[in-house]
Amino acid sequence: MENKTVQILKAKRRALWRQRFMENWRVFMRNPLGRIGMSLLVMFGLMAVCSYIPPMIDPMYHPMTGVDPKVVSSVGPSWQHWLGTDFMGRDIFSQLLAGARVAFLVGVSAAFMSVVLGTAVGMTAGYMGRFTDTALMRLADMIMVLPTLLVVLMLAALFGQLSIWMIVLMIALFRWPGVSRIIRAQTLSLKQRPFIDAARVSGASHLRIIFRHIMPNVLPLAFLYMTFRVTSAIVIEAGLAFLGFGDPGTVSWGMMLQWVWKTGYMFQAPYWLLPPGICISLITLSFYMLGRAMDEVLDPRLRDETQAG
Amino acid sequence: MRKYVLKRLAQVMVILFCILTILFVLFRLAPGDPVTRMVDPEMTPEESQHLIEQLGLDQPIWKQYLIYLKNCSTGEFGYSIHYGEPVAKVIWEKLPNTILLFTTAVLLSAMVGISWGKIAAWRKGKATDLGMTIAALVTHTLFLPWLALLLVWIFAYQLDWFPITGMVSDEVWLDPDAGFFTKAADVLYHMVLPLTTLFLIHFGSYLLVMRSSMLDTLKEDYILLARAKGLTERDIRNKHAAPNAWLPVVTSVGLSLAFSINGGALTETVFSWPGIGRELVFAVSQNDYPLAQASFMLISTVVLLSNVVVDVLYAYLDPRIRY
Amino acid sequence: MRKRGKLVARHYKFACFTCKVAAAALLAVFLLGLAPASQAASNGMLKVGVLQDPKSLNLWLATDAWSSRVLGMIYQPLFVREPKDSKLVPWLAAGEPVYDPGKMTYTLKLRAAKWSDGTDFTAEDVVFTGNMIKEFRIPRQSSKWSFIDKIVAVDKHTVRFELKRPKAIFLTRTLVTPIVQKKQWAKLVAEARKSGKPLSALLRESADHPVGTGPFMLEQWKKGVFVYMKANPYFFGKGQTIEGYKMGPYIKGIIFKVFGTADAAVLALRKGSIDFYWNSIQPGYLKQLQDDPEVKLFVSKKSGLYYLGFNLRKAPFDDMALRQAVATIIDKDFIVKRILGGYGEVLYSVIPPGNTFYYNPDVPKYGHGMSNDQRVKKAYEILKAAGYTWEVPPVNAQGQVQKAKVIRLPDGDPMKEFTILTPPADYDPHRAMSGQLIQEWLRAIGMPAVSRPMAFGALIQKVKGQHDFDCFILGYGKLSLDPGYMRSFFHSRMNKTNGWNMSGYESAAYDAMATESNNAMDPKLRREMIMELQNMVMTAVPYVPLYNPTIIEGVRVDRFTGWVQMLNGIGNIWSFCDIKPK
Amino acid sequence: MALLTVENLGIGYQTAKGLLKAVDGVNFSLEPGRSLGLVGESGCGKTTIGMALMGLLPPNGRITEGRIVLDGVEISTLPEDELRKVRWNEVAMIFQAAMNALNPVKRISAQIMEAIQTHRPDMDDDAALLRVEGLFNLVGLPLERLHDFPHQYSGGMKQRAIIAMALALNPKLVIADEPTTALDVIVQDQILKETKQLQSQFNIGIIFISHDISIVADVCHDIGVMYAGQLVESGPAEEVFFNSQHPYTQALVSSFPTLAGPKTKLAPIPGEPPNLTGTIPGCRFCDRCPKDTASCKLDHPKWQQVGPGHHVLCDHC
Repeated sequence: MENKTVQILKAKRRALWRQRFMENWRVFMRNPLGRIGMSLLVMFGLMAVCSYIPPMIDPMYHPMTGVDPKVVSSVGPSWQHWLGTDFMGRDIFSQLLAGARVAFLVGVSAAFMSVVLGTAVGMTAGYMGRFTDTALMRLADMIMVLPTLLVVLMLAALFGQLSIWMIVLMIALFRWPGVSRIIRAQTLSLKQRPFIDAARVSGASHLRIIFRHIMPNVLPLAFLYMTFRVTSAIVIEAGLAFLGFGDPGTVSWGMMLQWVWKTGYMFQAPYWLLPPGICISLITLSFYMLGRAMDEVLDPRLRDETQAG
Repeated sequence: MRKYVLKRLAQVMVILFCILTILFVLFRLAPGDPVTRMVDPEMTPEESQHLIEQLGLDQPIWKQYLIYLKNCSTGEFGYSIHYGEPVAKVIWEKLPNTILLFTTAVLLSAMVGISWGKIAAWRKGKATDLGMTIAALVTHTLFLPWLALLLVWIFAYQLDWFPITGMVSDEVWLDPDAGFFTKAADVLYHMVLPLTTLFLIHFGSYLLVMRSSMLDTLKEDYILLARAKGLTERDIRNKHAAPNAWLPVVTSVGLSLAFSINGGALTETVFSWPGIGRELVFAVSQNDYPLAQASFMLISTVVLLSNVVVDVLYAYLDPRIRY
Repeated sequence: MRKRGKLVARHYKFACFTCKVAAAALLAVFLLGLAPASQAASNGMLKVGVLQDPKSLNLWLATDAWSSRVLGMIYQPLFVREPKDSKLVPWLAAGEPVYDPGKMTYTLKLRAAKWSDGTDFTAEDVVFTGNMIKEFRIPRQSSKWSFIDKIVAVDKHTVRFELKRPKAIFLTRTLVTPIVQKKQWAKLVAEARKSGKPLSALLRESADHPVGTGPFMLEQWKKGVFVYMKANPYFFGKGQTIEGYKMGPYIKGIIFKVFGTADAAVLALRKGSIDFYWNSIQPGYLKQLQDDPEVKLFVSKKSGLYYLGFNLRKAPFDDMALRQAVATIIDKDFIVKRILGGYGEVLYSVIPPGNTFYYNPDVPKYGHGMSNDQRVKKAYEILKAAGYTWEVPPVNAQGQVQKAKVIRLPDGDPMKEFTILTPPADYDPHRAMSGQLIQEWLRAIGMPAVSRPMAFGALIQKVKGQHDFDCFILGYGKLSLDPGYMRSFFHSRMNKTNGWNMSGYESAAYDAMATESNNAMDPKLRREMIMELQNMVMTAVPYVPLYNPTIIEGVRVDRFTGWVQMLNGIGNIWSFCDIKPK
Repeated sequence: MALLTVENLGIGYQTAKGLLKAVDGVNFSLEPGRSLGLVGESGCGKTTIGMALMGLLPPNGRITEGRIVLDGVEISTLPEDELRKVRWNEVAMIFQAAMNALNPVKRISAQIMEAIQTHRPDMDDDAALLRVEGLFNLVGLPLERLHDFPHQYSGGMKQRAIIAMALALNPKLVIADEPTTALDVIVQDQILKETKQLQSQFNIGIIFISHDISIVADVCHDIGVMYAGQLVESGPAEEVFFNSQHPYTQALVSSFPTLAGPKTKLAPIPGEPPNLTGTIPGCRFCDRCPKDTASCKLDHPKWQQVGPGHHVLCDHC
């Protein structure tokens, strides 16, 4: 009997949740920025998925090691090579597809890690207060003002070539302070709310309060910040690769730009110079648009404004 | 106010000390031994041993740390492996170039971004607003090195309007008749493309921040009061809305400075602009560790100090804040 | 509301106006900038494009290619290599050294040259240079002088070297050391001696006004922009004929323009703002340069050696069969064709073919002229004969090549994953890419190879300092023409921390012959021994020589003529002494 | 001649859900030197009327019908340029949230001088400053605080500064929109007294907008009670307050404690005002009205005179 009540309650909550989600989704999709960003991302997602196809058709299309035996230097677009080949006869289109995969991998994983870290630090600082708060926020201030690209460059100088996962880790390690500040502010305001007091009075442990009461309320915000972190992670990785400190075993868009720049084909192979740059810029733009659209979903103040205007 | 500035400067010192210590620790933790990083790898064993002793790399760690701190505090970062000159000398030569390019770019893009953001907010929802917002979004998210390459390809290679790289041309500097203005003009001429790159990337973010801040401000009561007072729309916008909308922009300039510095290094590298960012990239690729470390420290110091400046500026602009 | 629109329009117009003013200002600046450029069309000045500044003007510190480009015009050695056969010919020396086998002394006559400050070049300068190198143990130089007991100035233009033991590199390495002026350096040396760390003090002397005997002297250096050199009126060669070249210089001076990036330099060459781009041009630029009638390309051989090295100290690379199999499986033609864009030659010996006198064309050539399948089959045969087994062999029962899986060593253990260390792609894309390719080829026969680019310093430390590696790809861009390195690279005495024998190859027979060859004063005898040494190395394959790139250099044909092509390109002292304005 | 005449005023806001009629068919007039209090719940349209009088409706709002005549000039059709000259010069405003009505980054003196100099371009800085000093004396602000920034003032001082600003150009009409809401009772009382005094001193017409009928009754000569965009009862202050006829006014009176009046139980008004988009056929208050009859829902109520100058919009009074 009781069980049933619980089930009904749960079902109700789920229904409510679904309704809220659908409403948010509607708001999101009503926003032109959200729509454009989303469709661009779907396109890049498709590219990433399709990147597994070319090497299966022919090892010649492997982005890193496949070369066209008939081509010895960069040639323009043709039927075999839709975007031409690079300096040693590798297919640029396959590289572009593989680059999408790397961009998603780097962007999403670095953003996820930095947001998890930032949320954890922000919640801890906000909830614990006092010395912990001061110490963590001073640390955040310190890391925040460091130019991440140059920091990673510096580490590359010390540790030699960094693998792609090291790069992801480094980006995550140096991009969390922004998130943690926001989350801390949010936590601080949540802490003042009566339901936290109520939970504390009823004997909930700190961990329980953090995980059951505070976290669900800060997660949407954290999620929003993730989209912005994705863009910065992608841009930093691309910048690093462009400067020649990327993971040489990975074909990323930044790496492609570095090749076209360093091998001297820059002035005569627009088919090679343009696509990777357009892709990086577009994927950044789409995540950025997504973030702004989500901003509106999460901040009803902005939503009303768009309705009226 | 003075107390606040002093406090902030003390914080900067502490942060710099932390960074220095972390660099020192990392330097020891990194694979390979520190000596390799300080000594030219292509020497014969006897030669390099000789050099190690002479450079004092055979001391115990704690002593090395003390020496290191002492050197850093006096701005003596040792000798560049590549140039064989004191690192400080190498870097001081590049610093003005970076400051010239970077400050001009930041100021220019802030000025244009802010004034356009003002207009965009004022004309919210109109074609002007839409056009400006889209332009800002697009240029802001362009991949900087690619934009730089593109500008080089179009304006330097195809159209041949501007030099591809560098900061001055030898013709001008070897010409005995060239006066100060000719030389300045030459530098400006070389600066056009890198400046355009940085400008395009940055003005968008200022525009967007200013626009949203301005929209917030326009909802305030004092705007209504100003209108009720019978002020012209232009005065309302420029004398009442803008000075308030400015404030968040100033904060965002400070916070985005670190990010802009990344772009600065990339721009300098693509355009061979002889600045610190390029020197850092170069030092890293040459394994010139002392040089890389010092460039990094200098950049960090500049960023930290600029943040202090921004905070002080904020206090100056906002009378509500007094330290 | 309508009014507001109007007002904004006015403001917008103001913004537009501001933009127009800015654009006009930029245009004005642009015109101003252009004016002096067209005006200062230099006359009789050779403009040379380089990528970087000299790192220093201190001769003993400036070991990089960019510094030596500038300093090579100033500081001159006693002997230089002539263009045709790369033989050593007297330069500051007046003739061949006279050897006294009994006393082990060389006596050398010097030319009556002058320093660029007008003072005489004398035997004292030579003595001073040699003693300084020995005293301070100057890096890279001291090993060439350490076997010399005493240097004596017999008279003003005669110098006598007293050797501790016979040494073949005396003629080939010692005598090509640049000579510095006693007058200028004596002060610096005295200062350096006073400090606690004489060598570093000496290396840190800025020496910004070098005095030399060469055809050009430094006039002005604006860092990051140009180095301006004027013809040296006291140059000893002026008007004389050396090796059939009537010496100039016929040009007023050289301006080295620093570009920073290759694209800028190549464009400058095409636009005519430089006459010569003194660096090897990447294949990507060649097409546009070939189409340009104003530009002429020189393709020259280089004395370079790029190779894959094994760590013979550990399994499985202690097995000669395995090394031979690896040498077989590597498609060197592919590397040269694809990665070097065809601009290079395949190497089969550790001495490049360009070194015609010492090169041995008859060493074992692994995988020479084979197709990919043949290569796999051959490597498979070698490995199978040595006792290696596979889960899935690279060649199936029908003799067809297939993807191999899990190779087992003769003792039955599966081969562990191993790494091929390469320099990072930004340092040298060719080696990094070669590493990638070799990794793939090795995987085709089941070897679990991983190519890992690593910062150059760390790589050297691991390979040379700690001997903690499996394989590596390194190389020498300008390998000395004297084969003295055959001993340093493979002699067991050099198999030590920071020693040159990085692979750890040890063979008593090799050691004996290598030492003997280095002490052999008879070139013919030495040549025979070097031939045999190459054979021994290529049988044991501690190194797999990969390729030797060619140098492609571009000059403009409209203003100057008379470039002298030799090994390592047209950027050589002969060219600069010989080119004439059109 | 009346200083201000509002005839059949209708104001609508364009929203996503259609035209929202915030003000519908409002008539009133104001003689010089008199004061009229507009009372009602938030959202009843009283602030909208205030804004319309200044010509400051937000971009999506417009006057749909009727007219506003100020001193013989119809300001509802005046072009923006002319309107700007009218603002502050003839109609000044004391704002609802005085705390936020002052620009935080400008000095008080500068803000008042700006108001003066905008309309008196020939006045130099010294003269303007002199005028501001006079105003400070008038409203009882210490002169040494002349050049302070708003955040350095207390709430009451800010309000006084706003009043000083409103008086700067000797306007004929001042619209005071909830001028004392954010202040504590004592300061509120002080300021109201002073306002009253200033009004009679300078013979200014005041439109006093408030949700608190007791304050309005205390300060103003006349009261207009608004409900859902309509004026529902109007008349002399004491008439309306002590002899209220409209059920809404009665409810309003009894929902505020009065210091002077008899002790009664405070009665909250149940229910909410109707949605103002679309047309409402009958009486707008009928859903919450205790006297509600069937006919109320169907027909528009008519104005009835219930006393000297006291009118009420209700069929049952």
